[in-house]
Amino acid sequence: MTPAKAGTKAEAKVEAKLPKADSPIAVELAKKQKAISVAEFFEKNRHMLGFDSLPRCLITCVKEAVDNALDACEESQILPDIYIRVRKVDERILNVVIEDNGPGVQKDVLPRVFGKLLYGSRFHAIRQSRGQQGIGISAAVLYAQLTSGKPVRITSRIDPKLPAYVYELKIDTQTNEPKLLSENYDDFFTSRGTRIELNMEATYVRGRQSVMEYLKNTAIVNPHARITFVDPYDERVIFERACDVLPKQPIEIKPHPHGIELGTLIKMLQSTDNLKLSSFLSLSFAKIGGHTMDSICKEANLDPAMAPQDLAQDIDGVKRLMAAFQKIKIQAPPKDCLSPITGDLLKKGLTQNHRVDFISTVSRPVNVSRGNPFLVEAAIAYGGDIDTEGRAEIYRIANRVPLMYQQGACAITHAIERINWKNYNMEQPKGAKMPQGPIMIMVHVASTNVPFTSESKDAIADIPELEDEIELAVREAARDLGRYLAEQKKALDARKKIKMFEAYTKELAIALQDLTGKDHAVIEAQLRDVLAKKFTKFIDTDEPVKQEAANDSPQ
Amino acid sequence: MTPAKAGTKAEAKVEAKLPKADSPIAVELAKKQKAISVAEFFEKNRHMLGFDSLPRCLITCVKEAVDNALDACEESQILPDIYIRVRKVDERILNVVIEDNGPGVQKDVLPRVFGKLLYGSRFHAIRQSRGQQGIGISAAVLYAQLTSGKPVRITSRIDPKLPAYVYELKIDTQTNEPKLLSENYDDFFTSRGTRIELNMEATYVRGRQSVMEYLKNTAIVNPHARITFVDPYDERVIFERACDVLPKQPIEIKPHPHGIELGTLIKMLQSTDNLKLSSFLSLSFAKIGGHTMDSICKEANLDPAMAPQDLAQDIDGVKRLMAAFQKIKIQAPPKDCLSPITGDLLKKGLTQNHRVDFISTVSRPVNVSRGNPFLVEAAIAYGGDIDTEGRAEIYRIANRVPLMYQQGACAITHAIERINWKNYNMEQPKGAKMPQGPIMIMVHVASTNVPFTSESKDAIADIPELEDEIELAVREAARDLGRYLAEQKKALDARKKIKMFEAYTKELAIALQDLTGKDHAVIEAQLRDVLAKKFTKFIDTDEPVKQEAANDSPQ
Amino acid sequence: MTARSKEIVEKLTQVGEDVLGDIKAGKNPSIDITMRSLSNVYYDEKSGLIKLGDDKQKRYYFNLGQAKKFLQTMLIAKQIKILLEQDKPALSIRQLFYTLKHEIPGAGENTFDLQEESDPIIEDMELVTNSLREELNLIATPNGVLSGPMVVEDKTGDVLDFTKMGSAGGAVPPIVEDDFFHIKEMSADYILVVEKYAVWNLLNQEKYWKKNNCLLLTGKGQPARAERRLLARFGEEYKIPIYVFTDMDPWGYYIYSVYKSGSINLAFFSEKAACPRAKYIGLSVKDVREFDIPRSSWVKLNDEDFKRMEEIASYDWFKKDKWQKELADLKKFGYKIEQDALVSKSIEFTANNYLPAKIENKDYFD
Amino acid sequence: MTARSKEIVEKLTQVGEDVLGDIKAGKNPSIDITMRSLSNVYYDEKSGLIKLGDDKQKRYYFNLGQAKKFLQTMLIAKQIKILLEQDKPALSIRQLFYTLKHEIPGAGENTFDLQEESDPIIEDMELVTNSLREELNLIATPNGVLSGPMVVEDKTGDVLDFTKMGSAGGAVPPIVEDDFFHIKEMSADYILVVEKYAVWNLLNQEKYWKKNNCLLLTGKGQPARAERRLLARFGEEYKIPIYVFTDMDPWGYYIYSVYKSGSINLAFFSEKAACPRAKYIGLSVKDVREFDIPRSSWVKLNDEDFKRMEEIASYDWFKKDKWQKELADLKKFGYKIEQDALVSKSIEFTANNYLPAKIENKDYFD
Repeated sequence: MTPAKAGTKAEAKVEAKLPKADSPIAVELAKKQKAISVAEFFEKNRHMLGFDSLPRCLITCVKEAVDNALDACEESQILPDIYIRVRKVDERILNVVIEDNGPGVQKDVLPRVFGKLLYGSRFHAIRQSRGQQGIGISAAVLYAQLTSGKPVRITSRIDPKLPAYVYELKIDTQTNEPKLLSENYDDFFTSRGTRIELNMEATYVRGRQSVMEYLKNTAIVNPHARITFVDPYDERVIFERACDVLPKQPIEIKPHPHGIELGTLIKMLQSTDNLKLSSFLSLSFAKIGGHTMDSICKEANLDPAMAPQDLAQDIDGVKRLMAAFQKIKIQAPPKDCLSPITGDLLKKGLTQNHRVDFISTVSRPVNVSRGNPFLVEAAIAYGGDIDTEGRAEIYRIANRVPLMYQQGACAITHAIERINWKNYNMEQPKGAKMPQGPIMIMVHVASTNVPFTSESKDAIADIPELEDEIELAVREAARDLGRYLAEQKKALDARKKIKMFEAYTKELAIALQDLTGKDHAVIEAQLRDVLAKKFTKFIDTDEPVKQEAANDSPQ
Repeated sequence: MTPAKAGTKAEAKVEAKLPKADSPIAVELAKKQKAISVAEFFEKNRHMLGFDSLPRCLITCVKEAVDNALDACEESQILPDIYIRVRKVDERILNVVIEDNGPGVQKDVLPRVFGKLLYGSRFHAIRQSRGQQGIGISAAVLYAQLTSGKPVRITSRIDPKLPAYVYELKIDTQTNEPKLLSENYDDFFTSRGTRIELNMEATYVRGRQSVMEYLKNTAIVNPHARITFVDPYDERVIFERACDVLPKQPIEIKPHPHGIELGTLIKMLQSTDNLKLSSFLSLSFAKIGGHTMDSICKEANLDPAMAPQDLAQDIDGVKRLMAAFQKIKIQAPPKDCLSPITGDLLKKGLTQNHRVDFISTVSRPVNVSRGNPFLVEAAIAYGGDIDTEGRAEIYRIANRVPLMYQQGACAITHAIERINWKNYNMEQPKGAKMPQGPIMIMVHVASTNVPFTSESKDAIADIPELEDEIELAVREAARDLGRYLAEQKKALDARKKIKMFEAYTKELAIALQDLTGKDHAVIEAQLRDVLAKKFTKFIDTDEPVKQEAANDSPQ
Repeated sequence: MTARSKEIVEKLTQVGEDVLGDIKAGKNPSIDITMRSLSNVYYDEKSGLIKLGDDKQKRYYFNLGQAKKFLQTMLIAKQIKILLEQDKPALSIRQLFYTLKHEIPGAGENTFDLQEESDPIIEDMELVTNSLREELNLIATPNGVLSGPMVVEDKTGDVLDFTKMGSAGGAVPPIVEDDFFHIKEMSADYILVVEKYAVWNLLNQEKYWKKNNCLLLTGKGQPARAERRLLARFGEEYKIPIYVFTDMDPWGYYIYSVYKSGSINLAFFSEKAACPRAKYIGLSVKDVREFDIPRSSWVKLNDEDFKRMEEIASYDWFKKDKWQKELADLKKFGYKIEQDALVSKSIEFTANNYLPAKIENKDYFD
Repeated sequence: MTARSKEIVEKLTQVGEDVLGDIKAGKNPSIDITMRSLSNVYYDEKSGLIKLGDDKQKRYYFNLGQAKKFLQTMLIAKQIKILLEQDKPALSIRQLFYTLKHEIPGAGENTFDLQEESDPIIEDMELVTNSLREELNLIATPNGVLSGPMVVEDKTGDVLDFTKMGSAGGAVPPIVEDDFFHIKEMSADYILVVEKYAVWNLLNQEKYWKKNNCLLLTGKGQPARAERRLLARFGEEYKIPIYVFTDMDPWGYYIYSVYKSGSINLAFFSEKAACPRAKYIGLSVKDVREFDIPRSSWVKLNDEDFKRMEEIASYDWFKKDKWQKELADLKKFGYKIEQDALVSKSIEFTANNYLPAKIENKDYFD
């Protein structure tokens, strides 16, 4: 075996036949090397995708399908109408159906959409969406076939004028490619939309971490969607729309210079079609206009006319460019790549599901973290039918998707825990991290790339700039709550005080009669008079009064 | 567009040109669908692989390279000798070198081993190894090129008689394939082994979560390895071998019937070359002999002579087979697919690094969880130079790799916390989850597939059968510790007691003289005599004495 | 040394001799100790007293758990013997503790470290010698004062006339045995024991004892040994009614029961220090309605009160119907009332209305 | 009603009149209250007394934080006035609280809920009328006993001879003003105040007061008002030495200082209830060596003790060199010793050795 020529730049080429040399170990070892399909990888590591406990497998499956349905409807400007049904097949297996009125999936791509991991339309788009990685629904298919042995059945109709197709398919894990088992028409299928039916090992439960809770919260943060759920006991719950207007469609944007990484930048420089650095900068990034571009090049000491490919060879130059990105003031990325729920709709969604005495919502401006635009919305509701006893109810939402697990590991929780709720007139027992009382805190993080702690998307990672924004949003809403609570208390106090002073005055007049022999009725009338004429003000105002010093002597 | 023929079983085929029909939405959407490379996926989600905080990125990189080096050496029966050097390039970038005396990597596969994710030799093998998924070292390469913009440099020599090659390579993330930038000889490279050099954004720290701590613990659980570390201040630490014998090489085994999943079983039935179910069962699984096979077929009501492919079509039959796997008693999987450290070497490794007063080690028998054999080893050390003040030091090891992060989320920690340490004569303050005092608890979990909570491999998931085994192992070691502590205390007590009784007797004799007028010297002599003749025994034994009841009256 | 003292000294010497006997016989030296745990305390319905049973336990020297206590027992026995023989003045039990506390040479520890170690052994010695602590020449601090028609000759030779004790009343001495506190004359029609000093003082200022020809005693809350022993003597020696007047709460009720029947932890002392004839005159729940005690004087029963009521209701000496009813009534009522609170009716109400009405209507129980 | 009572009633009436004046003038009704916070307490080196300064504060009615307290003040003022006018017997401050505790109609709350609310207002009234609480006909429970060569005519007309009070000694009455407790004869050579009853009792049994012709007084620990006021009277009326004998610990030292200079929280009471002539006779750290007090009687000072020592060392009335040295010595020594512990030397040691030696050698300080 001879080495390739020194110094040449060569593509690696795996040779099929290995030469038998006198270095048996490495050669033997090399024979075992092979590529692993991503489907095999996730089949083995399905807990990473949220398929671990049996109740959770059901929630994850419903969640992935509903996320896809909502994304597809919104992209197609359709008001979503989603139907979910869960039935028991036997002690072990549940049958799950999720049907939407979305655009349907084109015949040619359908098998890969459902039957291939890491296949999707949103991975490279810088824009807020629920699904992103092209893993979710295929992972559900993978899990279903692994535990039930059965293929999944997909029905889809992309136009009322066209027939509805029914496919039965599996994933070939060795190749990560779909395997169609059957293909058919369904004449009874609704006018347009997609239906997926899976059999899987799973358990249906109720309570805090359940399909029902997930759907309820999904309805709150997607007030434009109607969601119908039929549970295994054939009970039907409909979460009605709170509004008939679709959220503004998020626009795909270019990457923002803040937080872009060196390797990514080099890759972009290498692969661009632009001939000059100046046009590369203006055309490849969001918010780099002519003036900004000039400032950046000057700061980085780079010639705007140089070829991007040349710069890619000069690591030091690229580093200077990176530094200039940070130093030169660049506008925040456009907000329209994100789709906030907005305060009004958050209010509507919440009050559709809860009777509350007070509600405050906050939408923070768009911010950037690691080159990804994000924004935070918060809502605080108080009183009404919210549980008075326990600690605060926290609802965590990421790109309009409720997060159900690992509350303790989430940046939203941590940000809320940073706050001293006593400052906002809430009760917070010593040592408790959360306020107590009938309070509900909902936080929505929208981002082109939400930084989850793991692929099962349970918790948002503690990125400082994100946690800070969450804290700001919650604090802003909490300030409203604090004012509301203070006013409530003040009004109550003033009523009490007036009543109290009347009673005191009667009692005082009698004491003064005992002390001086003057008639108490006369004294009382005089006291009332003085009070009315000169001293009512202090009852209303909380004017701090110079207190008599307490008898604070020791011993 | 017409649908494919109903009922046909067809492979999905993605057509390049999409027909322009009158269902624009789905067709438009379909155009955007595309496959995502796994490298792109992990580039975006690198925190999932342990590349999040800057100190951690360094540890992860060193860890992946050292794991690979140890695995390769052991597979090749070479006593490992590993050299790690970390240097500062500038404020942001560290240069990291890891060099071993292993078998080297064969020229043809080398680019993919380092430059392609999900490429490796151990994914399908059922056998204990450190690396498994073919992700680790490639992820380090990915991270290095992303943050430094530079390729990595790999040097490898597979035989003293052959030259050493030096490659500079990057990963093409769009294709998940390696891209060679240069290829060269290195005439000065050591006789055999691999050297990897990376530049990456990272931070060098000391303390509980540091490269030094990781290497120290690695040396303890790999007593056959010599590890040399040169830190950025040019200080050199050598962890010497505690033994010169390589651990027994784990043998690759077939899957065990316990815990195999339905989907996997169907896949195996479909793809087997065996013509009969009987031979399929005997040849595809560990521990299914003729007798066991008969019992399984009888229990499942299946004909041993039937074709496996036919059974694959009959889901109910497969389910019955699954049930029979659980019902019929099958031997535990062979132990030799696992490589325990063994008690002796664990002791040697620990005492090489710590001076201790007591040490106890336990190796539990092999057990099975979800079809994967696993075993648990535990060591408890006490006294010596272990910190007396704080709570117990916990060392968590998975397949001979120390776990550095997320101690609180790990099954090892949880199992230790289940134990009431007072039962083993340790102090454990009320409410504390861990014992207090100079105690060190090390737990090694070896498995053909360690169930981590995430791909960053920080913590072992709470699988009940695994947690139970860990608890049993720790308890077993703790019992030895408890006995040791009790004996220490007893010996000390007996010495004290004898001295005390002598003093008491003098005092008592004088009191009795005051009470009776008899000479105290005579009384003392008599008392000593009675004690010596009849009552010395109770001083040594902890014989429970019927205690006088305490005056426990209320009020 | 009095005859009684000699008797006690002999008993103590015998304890030592018995131990020497064990030693000579090569046995494990031991003494018999009467158990004072709850299991050996019982309520003797016939006598109306809380008594100590006969359960005994051996305390051994050659026993790891008992050796020190055995040594301490001998130390206390010999010390009491010496103090009596030498006719020393009476000491407090803390002072006795100090006379014995010293380092045991070579043991690196003291004979006694805390008074909690010597106190129970003093009780053991009271039982071993069948005597009162006061007869062992050990005293507790008395707190009580009394006034009324009684003349006493003190051991000092002083003659004390309790009708002439001024506004302070006469103090109860630490030892009230006949040798020390010899009652020469006593002409009261009844004895009234009042829980609190403030109420006693009010009644004393109004010369209640003179107007009603009674003895008026207070122990200032929970009575000390001397007040209990004194009331026990009155109960035995004079056949006149004895009334106890306390707060209407479980703590007040219990104070009554201590005067009347003794206490659990001093069960061995009950026979000599309880007064089974004592009757409970008030405050009682039905008084609230009958005397129209104003709402503002009621104080909500707290958790601790309720817990204590439960406990008291379970004691044998509170098992009588009247007491179970009283406790049930109190629980239902939900408020406690202090005897001080009667001044909210009028300052003279206690002396002029409440007590006369209760006594005249025989409105008391036991 | 005595002349003194009339004087007080007039002052209280004036308080009411002043308030009426404010009302008529359309002003916010107020009264001037002397502050009793630490900032208005000072040590007057000349007189050796802890005194209250002249800082006053207005208490207003039309003020949210003060309205209730103002009302309570008027209630207490009128109640004291009524009690004095009607010549009622003296009440305890808890009883006074109960005479006033009632619901304010329409307010849904009581005039007073806790005695902690009425007690400081009683102190306000003592200051407003420049009188002792006892002159307002309010008493605290006394605890002390005394014996020695003194004859007293009580308000009741009883004549009390404190050499003839038996083993109990004579009880200190709640009010020791001359009208109530008129000292007819007093021939002691000195007065010895003893912290603890057990020590007093031992000395009394040994007739220490007779052998040494002294008055022997104990307040049973921290003295109550009556014992302090009585010692103050002795200090003023008889020019004989006064010695205070306490435990050797910061608590004992402080008891001495209370007898001698008064206390911070009753600073307004000091002038009438402190005895600046009192000297500290012991236990003192140098006694440990001089009298060879055995090691086993030493008790380790704990954290609380050290903290209290720091506090005491910072008080102005402990600033004298002798006291700073004593405190420093104690800190260095590290152990406290109780006066009871002297029995470990011998039972008679206190009476026959310690006290005589200290007095003969003038081994005391102040």
